[in-house]
Amino acid sequence: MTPLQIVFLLVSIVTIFSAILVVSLQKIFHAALWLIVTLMGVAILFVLLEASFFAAVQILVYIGAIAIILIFAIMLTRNIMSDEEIQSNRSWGLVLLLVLVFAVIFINQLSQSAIFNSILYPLEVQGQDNIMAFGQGLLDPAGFALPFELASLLLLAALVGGVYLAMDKKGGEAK
Amino acid sequence: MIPLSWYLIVAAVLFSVGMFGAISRKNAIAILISIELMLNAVNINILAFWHYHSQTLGYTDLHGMVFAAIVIMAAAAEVAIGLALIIAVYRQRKTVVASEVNALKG
Amino acid sequence: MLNQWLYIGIFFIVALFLPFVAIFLARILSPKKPTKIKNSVYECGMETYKPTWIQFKIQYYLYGLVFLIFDVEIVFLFPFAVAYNKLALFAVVEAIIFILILLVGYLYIWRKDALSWQ
Amino acid sequence: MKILEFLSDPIIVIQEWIIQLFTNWGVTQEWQTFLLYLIGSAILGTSALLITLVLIWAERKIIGRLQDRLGPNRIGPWGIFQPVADMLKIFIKEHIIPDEVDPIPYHIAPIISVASVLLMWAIVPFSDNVRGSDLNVAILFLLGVGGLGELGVILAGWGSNNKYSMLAAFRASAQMISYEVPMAIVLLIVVILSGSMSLGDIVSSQNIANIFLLPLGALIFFIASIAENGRAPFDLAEAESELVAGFNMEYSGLKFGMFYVADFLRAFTSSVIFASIFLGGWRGPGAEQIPILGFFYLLIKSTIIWFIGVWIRGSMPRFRVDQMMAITWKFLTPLSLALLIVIAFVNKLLANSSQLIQVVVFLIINFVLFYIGFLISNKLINEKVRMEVSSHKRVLAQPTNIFTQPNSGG
Repeated sequence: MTPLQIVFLLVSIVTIFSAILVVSLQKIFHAALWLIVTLMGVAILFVLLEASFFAAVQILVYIGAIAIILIFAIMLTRNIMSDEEIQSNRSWGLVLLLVLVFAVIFINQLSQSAIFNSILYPLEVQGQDNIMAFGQGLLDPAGFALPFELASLLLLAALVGGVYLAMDKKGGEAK
Repeated sequence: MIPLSWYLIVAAVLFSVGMFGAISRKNAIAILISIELMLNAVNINILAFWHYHSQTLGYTDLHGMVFAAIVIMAAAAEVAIGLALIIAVYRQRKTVVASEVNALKG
Repeated sequence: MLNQWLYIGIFFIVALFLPFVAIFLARILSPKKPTKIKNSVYECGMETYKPTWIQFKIQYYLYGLVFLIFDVEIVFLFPFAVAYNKLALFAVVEAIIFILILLVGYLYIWRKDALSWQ
Repeated sequence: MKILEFLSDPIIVIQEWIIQLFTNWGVTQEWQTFLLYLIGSAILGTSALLITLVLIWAERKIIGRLQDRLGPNRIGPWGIFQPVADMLKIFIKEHIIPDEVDPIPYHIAPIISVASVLLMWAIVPFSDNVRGSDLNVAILFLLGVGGLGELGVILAGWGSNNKYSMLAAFRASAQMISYEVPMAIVLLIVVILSGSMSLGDIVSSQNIANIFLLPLGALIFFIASIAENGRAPFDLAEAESELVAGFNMEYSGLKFGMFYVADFLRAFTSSVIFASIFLGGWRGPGAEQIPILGFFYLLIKSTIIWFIGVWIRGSMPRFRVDQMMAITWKFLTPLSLALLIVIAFVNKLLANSSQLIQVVVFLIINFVLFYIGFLISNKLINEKVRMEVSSHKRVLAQPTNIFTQPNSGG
């Protein structure tokens, strides 16, 4: 066991443990807090994969923005769904069984793959060059310029649609 | 020095946990949170394969990075719209329980 | 690169550890004489009225939403900024189009008055 | 000769000495790195926390002088030991934990608040080769750590089980996320100019300090960082009159002290970041040859910025919450976006021209944009006033209004 492997195991155990808490806790606010721990764990996994940019994006976008607006939304819809109620469907046992079967099949299928057992080594391209190549590729007309612009359209739709849906409309309040 | 398989297994387990949450939770926001978990698991997978391809190619493989970026953008858009929908429904019907939103039920 | 992150990780643990130790020491040093009155919630000087977890303004969510979209947009412009010196003018124009597309949405929500505190 | 070398670059000399020591003890390479990092971060973190003592004293003294008071003047010469006495007092104060707090968020929040400030020190370059971590995504890391600060505020507000804390926490976090947008856009422009996201590269690429290229950007960044730190005139989260005392009202003893420390330290930390990004950090005459000079240059530059911040704090009244939100969303964000678009375009056109032309053109762009933005915002402000006079009806507390009539007495 190298130190890197120990770090990986610790982080992934924490990540999965907190993910299980996220889907099972009664208090939805606490679930959101454990979600932040999970996201942090995933960010560390990205670091171990040498995707520094995505680790930083994970912290910035997921923890700094998505988790915060999830908490905002939880507060906004607060007083109806009280935490004393059962938060799961009646058939959660069946779902658990199905998901377990799914996970077993999934991992089994993965292990059939030829590259499943290959080892990951440190990359040759380091530091700023990785991000620079990414930036060049994103804006290269022969590369990924079109998906990049389309992503902007997606964000535009999300912005306009989200604001339109969430805003108070005059007289639209259900009494 | 970490095998690719470890990342894949962690991602698979995380995905399954997220799927369990997405199916079994009643609160719509909790369902969204579970979907976030699933998307994160997908991203771990993508970046693990990105690393593998970059190391075999010897230069930075762009497909993986762009894919991961698009997944993050889609996740952000999904959360924005999803929460806005939940809030709009909440304002109309005073509920966030997904199965109680049944206006179209025959 | 992993070394740099290792430093950040160690620093994070140290940064969590230092205030924790300080608070822990203070807990040991300080007196502990809790009483019912002392431990009641202060709030605004009156007795607490109704449960705390009240509902909040929609405005907070709107700001959060606009922030989220802009954050994602800006984050994915950072690779463009790093590669700026190696890009042609055309690529820069593409990035500007990327921003302008979002500015349309910004103008829309501005006209809708979603950005002003109500 | 040895002494001169030590004086010119003490940290590297000490580091080499420690490495020598470890090698003699037979410590392996990996453990050496680990231990060095541990020692380095412990020293950096502790000294950052200890600086706070001086900062608190200096700020109280300066604010006192600005407001025609004496400030702390009892303990020691010029009251310089006042913060030490305060610290001792707060250390032995009782921790009152209200009964119905949510324990985990309540106890974690002060720790996260302090950690989010300390973490920024991990990437600051102190001289040419003395720095914590040369992260290649340092700028994104800075913004991300800001998000961690928001988390601390929300946890504190939630954990306290108190309506006003909660309200203050939500206001504070809405304010922080709103001001993060113009800040991130300005950082994007800086990255365009220096071609790297690492803070070390940004500092060493500044042959002309960025403030001369981007005076408007620096101004936006400065305002945004004041607002993100929640200091006056943007200290809405602590508005005594509206929100009692802010998100930290149910805290006592050292837990409250931690928020206090985080507040004062964050002000200085963000001026260090400002000095690194816009004023050329450790760079100055002779700093390459004698690294210790770079450290002093950084200290002087950031102290000046910090002093301006304290000055503003001492002399400006507080903004209203709607004004504060309007400033970021209707003034700073469009302005910084316009600056980004124009700079990105013009810089590409000017790629082959001389540096002088570049500086002059950039200055002109900055001032023109600022002037246009100012004109437009003035117009908007006037419109706003007209709108408010004829705004829709509100429920007012009048004797004739049945909605606000009290049922009995008070």
